[in-house]
Amino acid sequence: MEVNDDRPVIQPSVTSGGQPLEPRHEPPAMAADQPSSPQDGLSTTRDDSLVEPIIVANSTWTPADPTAYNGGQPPQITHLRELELGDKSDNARWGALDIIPTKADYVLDLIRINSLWPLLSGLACCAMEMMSAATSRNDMDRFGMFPFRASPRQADVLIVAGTLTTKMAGPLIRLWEQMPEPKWCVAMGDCTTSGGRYKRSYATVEGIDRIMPVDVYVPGCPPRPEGLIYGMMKLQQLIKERRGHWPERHVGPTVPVGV
Amino acid sequence: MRISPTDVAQVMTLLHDDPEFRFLILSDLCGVDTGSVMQVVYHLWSDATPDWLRVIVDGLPREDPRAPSVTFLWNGAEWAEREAYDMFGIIFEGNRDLRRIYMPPDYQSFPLRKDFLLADDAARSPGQGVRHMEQTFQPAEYRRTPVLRQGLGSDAGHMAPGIQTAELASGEDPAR
Amino acid sequence: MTTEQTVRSLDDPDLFVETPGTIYDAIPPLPPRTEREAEFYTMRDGEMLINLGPQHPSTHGVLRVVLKIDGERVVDLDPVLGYLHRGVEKICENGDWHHAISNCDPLEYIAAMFSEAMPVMVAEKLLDLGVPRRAEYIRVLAWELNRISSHALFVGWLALDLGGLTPILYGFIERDEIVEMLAALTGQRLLFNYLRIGGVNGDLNHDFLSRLGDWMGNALKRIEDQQKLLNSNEIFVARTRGLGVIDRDLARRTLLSGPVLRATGIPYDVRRAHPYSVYPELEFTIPTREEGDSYARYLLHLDEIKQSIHIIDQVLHRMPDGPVMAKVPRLMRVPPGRAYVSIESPRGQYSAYGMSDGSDQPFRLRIHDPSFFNLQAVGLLMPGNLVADTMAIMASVDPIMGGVDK
Amino acid sequence: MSIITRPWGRLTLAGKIMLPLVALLVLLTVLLLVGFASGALPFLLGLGGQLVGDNIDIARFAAAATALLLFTVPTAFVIILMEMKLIAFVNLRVGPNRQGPWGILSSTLHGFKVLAKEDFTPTGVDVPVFTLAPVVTYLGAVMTIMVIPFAPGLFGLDMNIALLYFFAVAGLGVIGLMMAGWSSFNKYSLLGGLRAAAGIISYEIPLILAVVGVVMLAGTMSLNQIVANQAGTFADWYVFQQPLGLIIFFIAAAAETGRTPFDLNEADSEIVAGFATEYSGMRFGFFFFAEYVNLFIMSALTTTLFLGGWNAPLDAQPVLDFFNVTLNTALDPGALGMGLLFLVALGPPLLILLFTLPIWMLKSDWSFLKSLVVGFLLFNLVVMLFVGIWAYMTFPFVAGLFWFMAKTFTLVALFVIMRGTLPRVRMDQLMGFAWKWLISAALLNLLITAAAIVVLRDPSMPWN
Repeated sequence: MEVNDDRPVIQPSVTSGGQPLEPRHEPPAMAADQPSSPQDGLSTTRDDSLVEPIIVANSTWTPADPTAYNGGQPPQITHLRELELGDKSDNARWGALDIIPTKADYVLDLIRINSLWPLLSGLACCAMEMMSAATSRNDMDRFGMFPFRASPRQADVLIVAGTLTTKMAGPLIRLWEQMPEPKWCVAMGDCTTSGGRYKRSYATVEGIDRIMPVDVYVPGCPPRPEGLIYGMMKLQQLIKERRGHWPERHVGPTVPVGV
Repeated sequence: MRISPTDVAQVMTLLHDDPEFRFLILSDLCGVDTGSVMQVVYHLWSDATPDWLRVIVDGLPREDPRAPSVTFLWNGAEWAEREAYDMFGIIFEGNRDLRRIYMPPDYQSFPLRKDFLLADDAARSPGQGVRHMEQTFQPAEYRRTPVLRQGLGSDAGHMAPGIQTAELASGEDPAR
Repeated sequence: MTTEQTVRSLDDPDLFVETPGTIYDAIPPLPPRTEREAEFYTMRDGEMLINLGPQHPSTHGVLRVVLKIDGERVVDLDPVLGYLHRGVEKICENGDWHHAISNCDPLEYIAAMFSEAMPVMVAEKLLDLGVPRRAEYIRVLAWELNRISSHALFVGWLALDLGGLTPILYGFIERDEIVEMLAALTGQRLLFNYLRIGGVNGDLNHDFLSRLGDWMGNALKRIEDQQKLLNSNEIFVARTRGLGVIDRDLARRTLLSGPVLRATGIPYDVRRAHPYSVYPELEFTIPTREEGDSYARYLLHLDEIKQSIHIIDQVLHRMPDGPVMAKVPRLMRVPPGRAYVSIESPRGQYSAYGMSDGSDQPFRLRIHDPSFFNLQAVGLLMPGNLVADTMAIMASVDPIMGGVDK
Repeated sequence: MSIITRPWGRLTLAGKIMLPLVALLVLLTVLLLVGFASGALPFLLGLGGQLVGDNIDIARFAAAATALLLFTVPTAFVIILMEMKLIAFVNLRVGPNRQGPWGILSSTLHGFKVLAKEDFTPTGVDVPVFTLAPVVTYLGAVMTIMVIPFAPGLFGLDMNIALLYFFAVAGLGVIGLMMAGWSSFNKYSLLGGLRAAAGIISYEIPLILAVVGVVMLAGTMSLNQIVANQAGTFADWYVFQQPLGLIIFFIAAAAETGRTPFDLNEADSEIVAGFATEYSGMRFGFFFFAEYVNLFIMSALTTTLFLGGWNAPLDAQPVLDFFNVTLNTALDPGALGMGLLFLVALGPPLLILLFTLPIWMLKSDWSFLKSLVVGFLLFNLVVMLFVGIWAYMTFPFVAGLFWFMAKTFTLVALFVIMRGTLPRVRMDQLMGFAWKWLISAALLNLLITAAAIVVLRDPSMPWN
C-alpha cells in the first residue's frame, strides 16, 4: 500500500517545560514480554508509517463439520480487501482542480456531522448508558444524533456498546457490512476497546478493533452518557478533519507490543 | 444429602410428591467439577422450612458423566440442564433438548471443567513466556493439561501461530 | 460469501439462492441433534421461520429467537442464547473472592447491586462473618433504590415495545435520578462495586443524602403520574390484558420467581420466605395479583415500587450508627465448604451456590439468575399469539441478557 | 486518456456528483449567452409563448405539477422539524438545537445526508420492482396535492370529481409499499408490506364513507365548490354539521397515513423497519418523505372538507365597520413623487439605526457592529411583518393561504402529538376496529345526514 508522505504524522511529544526529557528508563524486559519470534509481534503504529491493514476473518470459531459454514473458509471483510488492492489512496491533492472534490466533500461532511444516526444495537451493560444518553437528561438529539434506526441499512454510526463475545462477533460484522457507506464505528466501554474486565475469558473478543475498524474509542466501564456524547462529538471533529477520507481505516489491534 | 445417579428420579419424585416433604420448588440446578468426579447439585425448597435442601448427585465419572433428567417434574429444569451440559458435559438422560445453550453448537470443549484452563493461567505457570491475548501456544512441558481454547482460532494466518485447539480426551462431542 | 454456488434455499425449497448456507441462516446447517430440534425445524405447509435477533430493537439485548410463524401467528419458537456469554463463572474461579465482586457486577446490569451481592454473601456465609448493622441497613437502602430504578425502566420498556415513545423517557428520568444518587454514594453509575465481604465500601455521604431527600419528596407523586399515563390508556390496556397468562402450576413447574410468579397469586418473596439481611425487622407487604397476565405484571411492578419507597422510608428512620465494615483480613482464605444464598432481585430469586477449597479463590461459584428461567417460560407462552404480542410478553417478564447468558 | 480517467478515478463520491453538475451549469450559461447574442433565444421564446397561449390548460397542468413536486420537499422538511421538536417537547427533551438557530436546519441536513449516502441494492431483490417502489409511493403522495385548493385561485386543477381523483391516487401509495415489501427479499419487509395492504383495505372504506356525508351536504365533489360552500364565519364549516364524520375521517386518516397508533407497517419494535428495512440512501428518503407528505395531504383534506378550507373563521369587515375604521391598503408609490426616492434612500438606514441604538445602549458589552447586525435583523423582521399584513389585506390568496396553512399545520401537530403519546395497536385490533366500529358509525352518520337533509330542506316543511 502506498504511504502518503504529506500526511501529518502524530509524534509522541515527550516534553516537560519546553525541555525534552531524557528517555525513560525502561524496566527490564521479562520473558513474558518478549515475543517468541519476530512475526509474533503485533504490527504497531510506528512513528512514520501507517499500520498495514490486517484482514481478519469474520468467523471466530472453527466449525467441527468441515463442510459447514462455507466450507470452513472464513469470509473476509471485503471492502478493506478492495481498498488494499485498488489504487484508491487519494490524498485529495491533484493540482488546481483540488478545490472541487475537497470543498464538496467538506460541505458534505459538515452536513454529515449534523446528522449521525446511530444503529439501535446494544450488546450489554453499556447499552443502558447509550440509551440514557438519548433520553431527557442527556439529550443526544441536540447534536443531531438522535433517530436510532433499527435497520442497519439506514444507520450511520455503529455504537458497539458492551462486551463482544465470539458468538456475537459474526452477527456484528454482518451488521457493520450491511451499513451503507459512509459509516463510522464507535467503541463504547472497556470491553469493546480492549476486552476490559473480561479480557481473560474464553468467550470474548479482546477489543472489537480486531474484527472491524474503529473510529473513536470511549473508555470507561461503562462510560457516563456525557462520555459517549463527548465521543460522538469527537467523531464529528474526526469526520471534518478526515475530509472525505472516511473509508481509509484499518483493522487490527491498536495496542502496541510493549503495552 | 448425597445420592448416586441411579436414585435421582426416585428420590426427587418422593421429595416432590410426598405430602410430608412437599419440595415443590426447585431453586437451583447446577453441575460441579471437583477435579476427580462430577456432581450435580439440586437445591429444593418447601414452604415447610425457610431453609433449602441440598441434594448432591455424586460420583459421576469424568469420562462419561450421565445423570437422569428431572424435567418430568419441573419443565424449567430443561435449560438448567442444558447449561450444565454446555459447561460440564454432563449428559442428562431424558432431557429432550440437550443442546449447547451458551457456546456455539460446534464448540467442542466444556469450559467450566477443571482441566479447561484459561490462557492466562497457562501464562502464569513458571518459566513460560506466553502472553495471554496474542499468543496462546502451549510449551512442551505444559502439554499434559491441554488449553482448550477456541476463540479467534480459525484465522491463524496473521495471528500468532500457536493457537491450538486440542480435542477433548473422550474424543468427540458425545451428544451427536 | 465469495463462492458463487447455487443451492436450494432451506426456507423455501422451490427457491435457489446464490450463497451456500451460512451460520446466519435460520436453519443451522448441521443435522438436528435432539428430538426437539428435529421437531422445530420440520416445517408444515404455509409456515416460515423468521429470525428475531440477535440485534433487534425489542429483544432486550442480544437474544436471538427463531420464530416459526404462520402468517403473523407464532406457531413455535426456539430461543438461542449465548450471544452475551462472557464466562463469568470461570473467571470467578480464576480470581480471588474480591475479584468475584466486580466480575459478577455486570450480570444483572440494570440492578447491579443485586448481582454483586452474590459472591459477597456466599463468602460471608462460608466465613460465618457478622456484618455490622449499619452496613446491612445501607445495603438494604441501596438494594431498594436499585429495585425502583429497575422497575421504572420496566414500565418504560413495556410501553416502548408496544410502540409508545414517551414512557421510556419518563422511566429514564426516574432511573437517572436514582443512579446519580447511587453514583454519589459508590462512584459509579451502573456497575457499582459497592458491597464488600463484611460490609460496604463507604459510609453514606452528604451528597447522596441530599439527593435522596430531594427525590423522596415527590417520588410517589411522579410514579402516580406515570401510572396515569398508561393505566387509563385504552390501547395499552387492550394490548396487555389477558396476554401471556401464566397459571400457578405452570409457574411452579418452570421455576419462575419474582414479579412474574407473584402476578399469578403465589406470594413467594425471598425477603420473607428466606429472610436475609435486616428484612425481618422491616414492615412491608408482598403485593400479589391473581390474573397472571402482562397487565397484572405491570401493575405489580408499580405496587412494588410503592413498597420499596416504604422500605426506604423505614430504613432511613432506623439507620443505626456504627462501622460499615467488619474486620476482615486483606488476603481472604475462605474456609472450605459449600454455601447457598439467595436474595430477591427485581426480577426474582437471585441465588448463588459457592464452594471453597480453603484457598483465596472460589472453587466454584454458580450464579442462578431469575431472568434465565423467566425467559424460558416466555417460550411456553408465546405460541398462538401474534408476532406483535411476542414483544409484549417478552417485555413483561423483563429479561436481562447479561444475567441470562452470564 | 488516462489524463481524464485518473483524476476521475481519484475523485470521491461527492466529487463525482459535483463535477458534472458544475460542468452542466457552465454549459447552460454558455448556451444562454450564445442564444441571446445570436438572437435565437428570443425567437424560440416567442414561439414557445405562442404555444403556451394556445394550450393554457396543459401549460397550467405542467406548471402546477412541477411546482407541487418542488413544494413537497420543503413541506416535508418543515413537518419533520416540527415532529422532532414537538416530540422532544412531549418527552421533556430539548430537541435538535445545534443546526442553525434553534436547530431549524436539522431536518434539511438529515435530508441532504440521506441523499449522499451509499445507495445499494441487496442481493436477491427483484431489482425493477425494488427500484420503482419508492417512486410509486412518492408519486402517489404528490399527485394528490394537485386537486387541493390552497387559496382562492391557488390550486392545480379544479375537477368536478376531485374527491374521487384524490382517493384513487392516494390508494396508489400503498401499492408502492407492497412492492417494497414483496421485492426486498426480507421477511420483515414482507410482513410490513402486507400489513400496510391489509390496513389500507380496511380503512379506505370508513374514510370514503365519512366523506360521503359532506358530499351530500355540498352536492358536489369539487373541492373548490365544497370550500366555497363553507364561506362565512366558522359556524358555516361542515365540522358542525358532520362532527361524527370528522372523527371517523380523522381516525381513518391516521390509519391511512400509517401514523401512530396505527403505524403497524413500519413498527420499529416488532418488524425492524417494516417495508423499508432493506432500503438505504435516497430510496429510503423517498419513503420517509412520502410519509410526511401524506400526513400533510391528509391534514389538508380534512381542513378542506370539514374546517372550511381557506376561509377565515371570522370576517374582519363587520368589526372594522363597527369601529368606523377604514383601511386604505391601495398603495400608489407613484403619488409620492420625489419623496419616494428619499424614502428608499434614507428610510432603511434611519430605521436600522433606530433599532440599533437602544440595543447598543442597553447592552453595554456588545460592540456597535454586533448591535448593528441585530438591529438590521430586527428591522427586516418588522418590515416583513408589515409587508405580510399589507399582503394579507390586499391579496385574498395570501389571506386564504395563511388560514389554510394554519389549520393544516394544527392538524399535523395533532397527529405528531398523538405519535408521542399513544402506544401501537395490534393488527387484529386494528382490523376489528375498522370493520366493527368505524364502518358502522360511518353508515349511521350517512343515514342521519340523509334524513336530516330530507327533513330540513323539504320546502313543504314549516321552517322552510
